[in-house]
Amino acid sequence: KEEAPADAAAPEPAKTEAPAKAETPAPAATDAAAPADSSSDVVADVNGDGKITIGYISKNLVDPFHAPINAAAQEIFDQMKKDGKIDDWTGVLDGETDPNKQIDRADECITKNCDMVIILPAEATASDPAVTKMADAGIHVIVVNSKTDSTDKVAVSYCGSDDVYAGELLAKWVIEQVPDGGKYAHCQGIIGNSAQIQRGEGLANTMKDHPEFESVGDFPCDWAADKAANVATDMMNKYGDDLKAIICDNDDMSSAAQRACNDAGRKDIVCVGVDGNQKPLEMVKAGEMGATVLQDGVGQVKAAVSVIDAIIAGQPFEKENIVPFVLVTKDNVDQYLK
Amino acid sequence: MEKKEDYILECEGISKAFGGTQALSNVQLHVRRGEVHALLGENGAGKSTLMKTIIGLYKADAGSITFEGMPYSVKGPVEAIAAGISMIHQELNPEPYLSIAESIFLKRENTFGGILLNKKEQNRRAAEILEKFAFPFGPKTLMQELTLAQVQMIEIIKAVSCDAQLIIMDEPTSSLDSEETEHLFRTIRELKGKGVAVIYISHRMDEIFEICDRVSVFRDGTFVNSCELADVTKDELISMMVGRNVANVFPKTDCEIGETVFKVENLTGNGFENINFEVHKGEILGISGLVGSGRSETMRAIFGLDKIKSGSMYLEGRKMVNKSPRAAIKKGICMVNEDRKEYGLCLFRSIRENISLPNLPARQRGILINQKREKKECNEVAKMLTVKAASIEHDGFSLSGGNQQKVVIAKWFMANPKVLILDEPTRGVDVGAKAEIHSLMCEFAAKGMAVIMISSELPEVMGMSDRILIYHEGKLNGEVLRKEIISGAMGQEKILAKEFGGK
Amino acid sequence: MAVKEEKKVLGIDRDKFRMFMGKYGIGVVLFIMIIVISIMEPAFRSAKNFINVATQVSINGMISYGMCLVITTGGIDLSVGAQLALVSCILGQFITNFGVNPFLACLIALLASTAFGFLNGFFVARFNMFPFVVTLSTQLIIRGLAQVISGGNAIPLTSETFQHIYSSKVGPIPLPIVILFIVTVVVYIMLHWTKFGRYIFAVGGNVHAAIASGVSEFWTKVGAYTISGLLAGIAGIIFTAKTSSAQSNIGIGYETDAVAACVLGGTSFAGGVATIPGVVMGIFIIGFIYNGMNLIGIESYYQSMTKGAVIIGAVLLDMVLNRKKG
Amino acid sequence: MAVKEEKKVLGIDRDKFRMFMGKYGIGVVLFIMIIVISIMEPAFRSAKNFINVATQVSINGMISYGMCLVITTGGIDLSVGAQLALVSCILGQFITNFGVNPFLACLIALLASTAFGFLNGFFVARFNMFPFVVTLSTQLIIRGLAQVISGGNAIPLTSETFQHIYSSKVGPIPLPIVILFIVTVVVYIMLHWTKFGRYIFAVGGNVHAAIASGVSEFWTKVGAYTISGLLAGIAGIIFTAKTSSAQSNIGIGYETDAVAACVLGGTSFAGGVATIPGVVMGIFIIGFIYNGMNLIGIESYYQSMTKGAVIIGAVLLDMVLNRKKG
Ligand SMILES: Nc1ncnc2c1ncn2[C@@H]1O[C@H](COP(=O)(O)OP(=O)(O)OP(=O)(O)O)[C@@H](O)[C@H]1O
Ligand SMILES: Nc1ncnc2c1ncn2[C@@H]1O[C@H](COP(=O)(O)OP(=O)(O)OP(=O)(O)O)[C@@H](O)[C@H]1O
Ligand SMILES: [Mg+2]
Ligand SMILES: [Mg+2]
Repeated sequence: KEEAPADAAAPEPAKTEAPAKAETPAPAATDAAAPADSSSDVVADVNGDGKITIGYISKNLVDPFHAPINAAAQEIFDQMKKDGKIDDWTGVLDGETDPNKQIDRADECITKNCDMVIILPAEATASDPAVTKMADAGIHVIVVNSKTDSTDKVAVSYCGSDDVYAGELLAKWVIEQVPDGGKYAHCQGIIGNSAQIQRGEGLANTMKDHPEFESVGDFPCDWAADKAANVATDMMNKYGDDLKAIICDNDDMSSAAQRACNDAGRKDIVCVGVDGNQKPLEMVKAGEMGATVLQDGVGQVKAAVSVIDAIIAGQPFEKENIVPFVLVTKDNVDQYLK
Repeated sequence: MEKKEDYILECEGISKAFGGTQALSNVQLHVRRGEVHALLGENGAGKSTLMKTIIGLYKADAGSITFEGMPYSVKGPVEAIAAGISMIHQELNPEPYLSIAESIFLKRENTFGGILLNKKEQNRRAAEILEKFAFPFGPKTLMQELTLAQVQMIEIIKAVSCDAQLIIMDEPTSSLDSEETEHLFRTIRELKGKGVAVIYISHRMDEIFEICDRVSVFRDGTFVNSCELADVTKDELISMMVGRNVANVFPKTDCEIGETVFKVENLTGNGFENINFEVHKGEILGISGLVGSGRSETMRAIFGLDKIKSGSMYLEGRKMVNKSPRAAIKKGICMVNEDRKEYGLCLFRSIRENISLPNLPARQRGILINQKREKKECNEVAKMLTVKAASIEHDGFSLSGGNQQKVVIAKWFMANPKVLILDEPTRGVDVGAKAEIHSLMCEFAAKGMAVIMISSELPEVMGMSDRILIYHEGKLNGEVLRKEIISGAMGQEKILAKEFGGK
Repeated sequence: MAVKEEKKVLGIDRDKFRMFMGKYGIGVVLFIMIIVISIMEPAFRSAKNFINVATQVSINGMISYGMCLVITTGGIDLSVGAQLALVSCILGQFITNFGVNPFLACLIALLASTAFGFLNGFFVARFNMFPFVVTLSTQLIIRGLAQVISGGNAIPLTSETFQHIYSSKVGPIPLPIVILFIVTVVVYIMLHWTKFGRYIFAVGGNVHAAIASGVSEFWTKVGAYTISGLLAGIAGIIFTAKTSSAQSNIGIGYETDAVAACVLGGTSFAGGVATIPGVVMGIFIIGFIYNGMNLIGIESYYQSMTKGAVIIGAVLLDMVLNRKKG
Repeated sequence: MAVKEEKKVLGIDRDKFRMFMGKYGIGVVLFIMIIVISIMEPAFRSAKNFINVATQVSINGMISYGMCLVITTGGIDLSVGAQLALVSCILGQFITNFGVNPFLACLIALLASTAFGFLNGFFVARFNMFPFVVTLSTQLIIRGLAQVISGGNAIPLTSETFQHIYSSKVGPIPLPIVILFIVTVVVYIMLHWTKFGRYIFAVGGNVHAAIASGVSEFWTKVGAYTISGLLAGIAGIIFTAKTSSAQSNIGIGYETDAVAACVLGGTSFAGGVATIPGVVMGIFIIGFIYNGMNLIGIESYYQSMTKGAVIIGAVLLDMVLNRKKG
């Protein structure tokens, strides 16, 4: 547990130059395929049935953050199948944000004789059996987006980012925007979810060194935008001008909260969240919101695909591809807006 | 007074209130061993309430009960049955998805070692009992397949098979025909021979005099009197019950019979075949027959509740089809269903809403209901039919059975139809109310309505009808005119014979 | 007959009392709640906060009225949450991607949600299927459709006109409150002052008796579900205007808050019993639970428990106050 | 009487036919499903995949049996999903943080879930409250408790012994299947061959008749809800062993799959009608829906729609096959 923030600190310097690099995240990942830490003895056709089958276990199909990732995977693998690079793939399997269902989907990947499987875990611990199960069956598991507990041990590669670090970014943005400090509220995702826990952890870790900031409470909003908007109006009522910021576990919530603040004539309240969905990006562009923390999901899955490419080609690849979070402000928003 | 030991059951000073309704106040009931004790009273007099108190479904507010000379208090029916009291309930309560055997032995299952059910043995036992009662279905038949009368028979069989010392029968014959009633009476006499006491509740005076030894009378939740039946006349009993004299239970008035209002030709459907009849303005057409002879089915089909296979109907000379009750009501055909609970009332809505339900379209102002007018008219109708309730804003649930029936009739009274079909209109209704309902029927007829009345009570059909149609196994088996009855040419026996298929 | 007269007087008194409690028993709960939260948190008392809560509850309010009609017919509508998502995605697709006029888009969205409401009613009434099963299935189908329409993406709604549906004001009153008020009045009149309302009560109270009284079970049920669909559609529009983002994962579990509001408001699951004033109070109780918890600052891990306890406690209290099945 | 005798013969025949269809009508649906998926996807046919599906459905299976008992009494248990979370968090706390023996911890967890099941039954039966409302509230309370116990964190369960509950095998058969099988047999006997089962049918079929016959409504309902709690607890243990992690956000919405399995299996929402063999088929239909859709690779956005359509379609087909209310 204690290493988490330390780990998170590592990519941080890399992150500062991220805005520049991030325009072409996928090539960046392939670039990284050359160096030291690679293992070229990995065989692509694990089960020796003469076919290469790829599995893809999504986190879910409904979250706007995951939709583009799934869409990208769909496109890439359909293309690879057409090109004959792979023989088959499972299609996007629905993990329903449920570790139990993800383990079931892992079973099915094994049933379908998959050689390599990309998985976007719903939970750090609870989804771990899905990863270990497939690894035990000899499948090359590539974990994307967030790590499970034994990812480092059994997965062939990890392509993703660190949610604790995202939480820190949120805090830092607020600290930067409100130098005098003040009161802030925290809108949580569904309680118990890894992303919720880790982002909250990063936020708390950073804020604890800033006594000028006072938390008025953590509010369970279940990732739902309108609940965050309600919290925003409630808190403006209670604290008035003392309320300086609303920090949200995702930016569906932060954009709705910011809207509520703006509508109430409180543009000064800093609302910020994680993901980089289209709505918040547009708000940043329009100057209605200061920033959002973008997680480059598509970049992550593209990095995973390049790992698969490398395995098929028998080339070495990177065991860990950290695709950093990017703080998107008015300055760099154009790169990410569709 | 008799010695205490004579009594198997003694209830003293029982009081019971529901919310603000005092259902029973300081009543008493003494039943001797081996006697059939009639309990009489108007609708809502508190008969069922006292019985439910005895078997532990209700808890009395005051009073004491002694059973077999011992103070008696039970928490519920199980303990009552264990103590030796079983009951046939007034409101028929089938367990739709249990088989007959399961239903009879509910809570008294045959088991292996007290845990696993012994279905075979239970079915065997049930078959035995059913055979004894000449019941036409096997033990595995589901209760929902049975007709109302058959369900009632099962209830009787169930209560009798408990080996109880006291059996309470709350209107057991309300849906039985004469044959089945006779069967029940044979059973009661058998039980009596074994020293079993029976409390017998019924609104049918003739039955009371036929089967009972003694009678207790309740009025408005109070005890009126208790005496040997041999010592009283029917009229005395009625005046005890009602607190006044009911001059005539069948106040049939003759009114002018006009042109044909409604006619059916070769009507065939589920349960009836080739039915032909017509009914005229101002006429009361009685329909008689055994239970299950297809009378209700015919009327349900005419009213649009069931499907018609073939045949045609004419209203005022014009051919018509009723796909639903809605269509029938629009054209002026209304029906009071025999199953009051199921087809009569919305129990949790007010009396006012129940009465006005089919009559709303005519009581609107624009798209809104004219509530003032609705209230006024419903109040008038309710008063006219002497519905016994504190106010028409009360739920139907809080009414006694007879009063519920009046509410159902009230809604059709308000609708003022051309043809009014009444299926067992006085089932479970006390004498006073019965007389009132009967005079209402005459009023309807006098207003020019054509009234069709189904009844399983022969005296009622004979006393009220201008003409009687007799059903036998789904077909018409004869027609009797009022003048034949009055002249004595057609007696009860002859009609009965026709019901059984004779000529 | 003297006894009867006496009872009548007494009866009417009791009647009035029972009607008062039946309608306003939950009002006592609401009142206690307001007092308690006011004492614990002064910010709660401001007019601004009440307007705030009224705005917040407008979404759940719409859904609850529809739910109330449906429950009163003896059913339930579990598809309302998914309807929000469908409406949202239709709006996003038409306004942002096709550039359709917002009002036209709203009309199209309402048409869709109403159509699905109709479908619910049709299955329930025509095939006599259990409402729980039908609306559970249509919930999945409707949400699936929303996903297909949006491709799972969030579509930003930048149209100012459209956003104004949530943020503009009539005098000092935000538009959602005005809409909620109008809908409340309309639904009140519909349920308590029209034929259709009576038929809903009758069908819910005893469907056979209703049929035998000439009420069309089919049209009454279809009507209730269709209205529920329409109101869910309106709620979806307000929701989308509020978050100004169209996505398919919104509204999950919203049916439960609506059910809770109905039940708190004295709507009987057995069907046939409901009052709109009761539901209004239920809606506000739910609103105050959230608002109060946020303002008082109840620790997030305890919020779920608090909500559950308040609901069951309020229903129990209401039952004790007027001794009915809750 | 001649007519009646005839009917008797006919009646029994019709009876047998109806019982056959009632029990196996859904079997036809299941059969068609297996055939269709087999044709579309060869991998589906393997014994391994069937064992796989049976293991997968063990969790929903447990919950469904409890749900079936509760629905048969005329109720519903919406708290089962939250029970999973509670059990999981208790296990995590006791095994990982307090180092308690896994078996003891399981016992404690089962006790807790059973106690909450009892509580549900108590509120429903004692206060005559609507099951939907009671279990909706306890759902919130139970999940809240899970959040408090876990502090909102995920607790890893590293105990090998404990993990074996899911992963160990009896011969070639995974333990969850064995547990599912045992529970199926026990529940089957309980519902169809014991007095208690009979009382469940009686109370669900017509509670007044049951009471008049001396059946205790209270203990029958309390019994059903308590068993539902216990079975949800077992499901929670399997779930936790499967994911080897304890957290409070699991099991959300699991009640719907259980309800779907029950309904597909011919359990009537009106109460009083259910068969365990039917529910077994319902459980497998739900399992095959997930397994089949993923094996066939139905386009992701159409999965939700497919699931909804299959449920409503299967219920309709079953109704047509044996003409009953679905
Ligand atoms: N559960 C109840 N709740 C409220 N009031 C009730 C209840 N049961 C009975 N009553 C009232 O108690 C009174 C007595 O009713 P009861 O059913 O005992 O009458 P009864 O003599 O059996 O009449 P009937 O001949 O119509 O069956 C009636 O006024 C009735 O409205
Ligand atoms: N639901 C049913 N299922 C099967 N048979 C039925 C059903 N209902 C009635 N029947 C049969 O239809 C025939 C006609 O019954 P119906 O109820 O019309 O008789 P009835 O003359 O009106 O007697 P009652 O005095 O009971 O009203 C009977 O043989 C009966 O067994
Ligand atoms: Mg009675
Ligand atoms: Mg009849």
